[in-house]
Amino acid sequence: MKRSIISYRSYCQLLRLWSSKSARVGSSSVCCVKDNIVTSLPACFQLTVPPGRSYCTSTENVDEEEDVIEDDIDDVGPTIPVFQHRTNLPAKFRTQHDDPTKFSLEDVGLYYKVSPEDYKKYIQSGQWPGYKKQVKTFTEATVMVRQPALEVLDIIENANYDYPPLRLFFYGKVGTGKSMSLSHVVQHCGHQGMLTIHIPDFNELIRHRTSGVRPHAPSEYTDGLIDYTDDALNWLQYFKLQNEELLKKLNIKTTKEYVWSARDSTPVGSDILDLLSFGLERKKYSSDCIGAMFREIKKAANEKRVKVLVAIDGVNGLWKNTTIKDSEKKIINAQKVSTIQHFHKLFEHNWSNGICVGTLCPSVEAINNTMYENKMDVPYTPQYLLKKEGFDYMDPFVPIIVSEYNFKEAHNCIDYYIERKWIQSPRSLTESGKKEIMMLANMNPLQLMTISGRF
Amino acid sequence: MAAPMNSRCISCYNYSLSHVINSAKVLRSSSRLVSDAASSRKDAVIGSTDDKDSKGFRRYQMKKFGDIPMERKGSRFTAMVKPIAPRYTKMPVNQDWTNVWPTAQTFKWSVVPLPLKQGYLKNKMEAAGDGLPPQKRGNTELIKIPNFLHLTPKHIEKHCKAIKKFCTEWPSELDTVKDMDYHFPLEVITEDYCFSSPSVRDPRARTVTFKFKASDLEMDSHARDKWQKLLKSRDDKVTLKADRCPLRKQNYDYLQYLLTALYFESWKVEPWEAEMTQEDMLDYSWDLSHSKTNVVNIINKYREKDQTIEDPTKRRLPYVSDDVSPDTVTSLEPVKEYKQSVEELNMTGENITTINNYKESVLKLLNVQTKSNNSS
Amino acid sequence: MSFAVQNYFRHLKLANCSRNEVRIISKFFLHCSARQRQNEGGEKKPTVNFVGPPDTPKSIAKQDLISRAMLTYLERKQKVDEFKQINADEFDLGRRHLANIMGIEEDEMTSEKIREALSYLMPSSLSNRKARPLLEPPEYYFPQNVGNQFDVTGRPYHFLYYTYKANYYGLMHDLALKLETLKRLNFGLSHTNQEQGRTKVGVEWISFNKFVELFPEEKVTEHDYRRFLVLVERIDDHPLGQKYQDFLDQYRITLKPKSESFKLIQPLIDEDGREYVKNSGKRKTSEATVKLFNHGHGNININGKDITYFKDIMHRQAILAPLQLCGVVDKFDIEANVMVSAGPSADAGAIRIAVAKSLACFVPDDMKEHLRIAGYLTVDPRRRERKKAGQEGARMKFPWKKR
Amino acid sequence: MAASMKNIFQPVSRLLLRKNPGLSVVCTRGSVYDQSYLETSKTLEEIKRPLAEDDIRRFRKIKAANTDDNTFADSDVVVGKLINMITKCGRKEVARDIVMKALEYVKRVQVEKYHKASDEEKTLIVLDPVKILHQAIENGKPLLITCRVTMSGQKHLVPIAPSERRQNFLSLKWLVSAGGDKPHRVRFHDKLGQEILNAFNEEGGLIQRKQEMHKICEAHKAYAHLK
Repeated sequence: MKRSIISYRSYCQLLRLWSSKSARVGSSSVCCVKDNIVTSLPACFQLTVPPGRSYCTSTENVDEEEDVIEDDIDDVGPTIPVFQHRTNLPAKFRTQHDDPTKFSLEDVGLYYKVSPEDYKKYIQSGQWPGYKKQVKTFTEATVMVRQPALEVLDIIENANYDYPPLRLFFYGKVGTGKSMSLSHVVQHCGHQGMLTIHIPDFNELIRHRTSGVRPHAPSEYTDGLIDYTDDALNWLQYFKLQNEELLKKLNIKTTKEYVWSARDSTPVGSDILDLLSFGLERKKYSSDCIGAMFREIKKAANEKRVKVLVAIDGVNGLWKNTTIKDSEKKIINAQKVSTIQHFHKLFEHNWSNGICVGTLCPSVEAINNTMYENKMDVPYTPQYLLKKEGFDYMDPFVPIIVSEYNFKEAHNCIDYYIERKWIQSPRSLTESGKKEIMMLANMNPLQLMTISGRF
Repeated sequence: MAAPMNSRCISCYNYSLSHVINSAKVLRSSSRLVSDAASSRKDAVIGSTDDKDSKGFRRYQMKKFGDIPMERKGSRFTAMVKPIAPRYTKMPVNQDWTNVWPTAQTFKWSVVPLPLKQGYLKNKMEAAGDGLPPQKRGNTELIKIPNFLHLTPKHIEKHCKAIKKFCTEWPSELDTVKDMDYHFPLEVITEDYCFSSPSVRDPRARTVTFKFKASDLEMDSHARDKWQKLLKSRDDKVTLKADRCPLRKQNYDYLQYLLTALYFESWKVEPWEAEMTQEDMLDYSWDLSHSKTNVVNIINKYREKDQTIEDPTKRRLPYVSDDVSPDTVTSLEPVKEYKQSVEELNMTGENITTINNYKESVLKLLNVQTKSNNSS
Repeated sequence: MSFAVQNYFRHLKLANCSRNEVRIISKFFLHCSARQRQNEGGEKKPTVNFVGPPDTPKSIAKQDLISRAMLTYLERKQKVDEFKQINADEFDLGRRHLANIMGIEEDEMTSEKIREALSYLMPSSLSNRKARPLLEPPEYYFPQNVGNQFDVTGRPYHFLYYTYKANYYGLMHDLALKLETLKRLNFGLSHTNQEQGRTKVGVEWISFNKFVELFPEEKVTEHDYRRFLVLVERIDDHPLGQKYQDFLDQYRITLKPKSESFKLIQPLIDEDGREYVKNSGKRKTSEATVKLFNHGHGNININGKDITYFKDIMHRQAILAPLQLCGVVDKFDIEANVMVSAGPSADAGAIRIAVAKSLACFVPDDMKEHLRIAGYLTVDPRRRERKKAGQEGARMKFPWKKR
Repeated sequence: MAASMKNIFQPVSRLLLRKNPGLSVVCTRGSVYDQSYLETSKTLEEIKRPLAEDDIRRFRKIKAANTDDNTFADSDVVVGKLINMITKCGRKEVARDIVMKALEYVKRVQVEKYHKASDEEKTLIVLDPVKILHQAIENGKPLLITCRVTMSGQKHLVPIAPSERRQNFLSLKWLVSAGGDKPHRVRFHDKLGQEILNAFNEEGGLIQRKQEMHKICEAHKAYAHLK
């Protein structure tokens, strides 16, 4: 096993903060590199090792469940917040406030509550179905503040917007929270007054649904492209949901006359919202409407009227083959789809006052891929997912890893589930029971969510 | 040699094979016949003294009518052929075994003077017959075993004595394998076959093999690349083998020619090689890659913007002073770092270290501002 | 002549005589020299004998007589002895030859050296050592001398001699008598203390192999052993069985607690100074080796992957189960290497047994017992059952169709 | 006698069985374990309870634990039984998945109800799905069942009191069959979860089935004396 120190600054800064708070936590976090497989060894695992050969003779008695919770605290270390069952102290796995724009590194690993409107606007789409069920069951939407999201937000806040947009991509194993981090970023930027162009799930755009064939037609604007009007329409609705208020405020006017057909046209100087509503009304033109809108938004951004966030979940899907076939029964590449082509153009360097964030998603790669039975087996590294074409186009970009929970985060997660009465088995409420769940789930957020359902 | 062997074989089969006690009888009777005594442990003397001439050779005697026993019982011939005692019964204990068994051969029960047995009976109580393990005579199991009766310590001593006169002293300069490789980088392997069939030729003898390391040849990066392409192998260890020609000498000459041709061919630069792209290369080369054009483009884009800012300290890319072209871009320090990280990413594969190096280099290349950057 | 007498002679291999001849032989015994008798006097008596040799014959005339069967027996024995002597001579000569071949002094050619030399000269690769070439003195492979089992009148000493399993049937006869005695004693008594004779805990009847060893000269089958068991069980279960417990105890063994038989491995120290125990495990055709590190943090490495090597939670639970039972899930590191994989369940089973065996070296005794009782320390011997000819599968039959 | 015999015996020959009809030895076909092996102790309580001096488990070999035998917090005997009953064609992983999802469904419903309830109601809501399942099985146990008895050539349904084992079996069986009774689009695990919840609340397919059985017994009570 080869060990190397993770070199990026912010993580070290985070750790410094962390270690200053707790004397017993080890001074450095190490990353284990095992044959290209990245697993982070959480800092909290560097606890002091008891001297001599230690037998762990846990007193696992089901009757004493409630007492054990507090007894075992010494085992773990003083800094790890333990949910206190009987006392009325505020739970330590929640943030002090719920404002998404004001989180610092100290809030890493803590949950914040998302208001129902924000949940609908920014978080809901693109998450795993299990998360949506969880929100329904828990009757509240919460998101954990995590370090990768904060790292991206740090770059976004301090970026110089006079220059062509930066490209920041989350990458990581399946279920580690890439989409969630992206949603967090989108919510943050939405609150900061940025225009958000957000694709919550790229799978939707390239995967053929089992129920019914998607209506498609050759594009009228560009030869050789194909319109998927339903996708475009859905996305326009989502865009309207996220940005309607902002667009009303900005009052962006079109700079060019768009002639859709002999009868329909959008004159110069009409509001961009009109363009949007036209796309929504006339399904046939919704795809072209997106292109027109992006053109206007880019122009407005260049004029520094608005900052733009482009957030695409599953950027590697831009070059994927879709599961859809054209009239000649040939598989269509995503590049041939006009809507996707419009998003593709947002990554060009010909505009400024914007920033591009995305995730590199193994589950998008798993579509149509016969090499891997399970999408958990698909490699998650950026170059593999982007392939040569994508890497050549996107390079240089900033890859940001989203790893599994560290000990603190996993502990908070389980404590949160216990508080929400999701974990019920009496033995799982003990400290050793919690560790067992963590071990089984390998501290993977998605697996923690699914496995905790059994306990 | 063949005739006596055969006669002995016939005599063997005339033994009654059924019962051990019978065989023991035969043994005793045979010893009586040749007046040898295994029990007396003396050298065997064949025949009586009358049968020999003055020099001690056996005299040939015609069989007389009277030799055939008068009272014939059963078949006419059975009485005439008398079993000859196996050879081992006549062996002295202090004989030279290396002469008896000089080379490798299959087990012969009549020659090996050991009372071997092989095969076991599952249940001694139940076993048919005497309940004893099968003897060496006619025991095919013993024949199946590849024996080492020709390689006893005495044999080895004899062999060593015989070949010692052909040996010379090992040069002290070639003590280690490293030295050997250094002084003799090319290894030529041929094989000689020696056996006693009517033909003295073996088709395998003409095969010639060259073994050497490609790194021992003097080549630049281009030549090495071409060498690898010609050989279709990236291994340092190269093995060339030829067995097409009928003679070893011809094969050897051919391999010498082949090696020379390969070497000089890889040094040649053909005009079409200038058109090679990234895909044609065996190794990743950043200079040919799309990544380089990307970087040149983006630096120029940033520079356009930078030129509008008068204060040089506030410029995004302070390390760029002039417009960059694909030729000059590598001279910039962050670009060098970036190039290295991308090459590493492609050559050693993706892992946490290479990805993080890439990330760091991109942050430096684009001079991305963060909170920690600003504060420091 | 009675049928019984005729039968008796058939055993003496004289059955092909005519009836008249038999009668004559039975009437006239042959004389035998006193010298021969002296020789026979030195012979060994049967090793196991429930019924001792009969009393000295009453009449002197009978003493001098010996049956014809005895005579043939003696003749045969003489032949065998002679043959044995020849073999011994041959062996000695062969030994000296071998010494010459191998270039060793004759005196140094001990039996060990002979074996060594033979394994060099004739290296047989047969897996069964008994089937390999043999160069041993005749005592090694000759059947044991059965010895004289007849008295001078030609009658066998043992009353069950002609059953071929005299000692076994002697024992069975004894047991049966004991049971009959118990039955007689019990006659008319109420069955109140039925439970007294129950088998004790921690005690077992001797195994079949041990039982066979009691009768070295006889061929005792498994079937015989079962019949023995039935009989002893009956005596043991009898309300008055207590009476013969001492006798039965000869055929019992006391079981040791299984916890004592567990082999502990001393932990090793690796380069980083960590304590570990290495063990291997098998399940189905999977094979795995596991290094279990003490003072760990719950890190798991299976063929270079973490616990996600197993997709199914059940398999993850399986490899952690021994640790979980002892409550030390995060106190040990597992480094497993699955050499041969036969599917996730088999892999998990192979790792689990290796982990459990290693863990038992670290935990106190009571936890070791927990691991054993939970079945984690037992190697799973189950294998795929073979398909049978004329059937669909191992058990499933082809669908039955009338026509 | 039979008990001790069982421990010693290898599979018994037919000959012996015929001669000693009193022996009640189960002839296990092709088991790799000889009969001296004991079953494993499954639950944590059973394992951790101190062994008595003469406990047979001290002296005997123990069978190897199955792959799904463990003492994690989610292991439960009744759940294991339910999984085994749902398993078809040896695909236990599918059955396990179904049962886990069904229990998760139960928990989801209960937890959601809990969070929406007022403080007083909260204390009354049972959240642990395993407890709910246990109660549901308890509720579904029939008190009387029928068995067929042939009397003078006529078959009669005779009500009898079932054993505990039989009660458990029937309750589980009816629960599974009630779960299978569903429209095409509904997933089995969801329906099973619903049935568990229903039976917990004394309604639904399982309880109906039990009551039907009781009715049949009531109708045939005239034959109760037959057995």
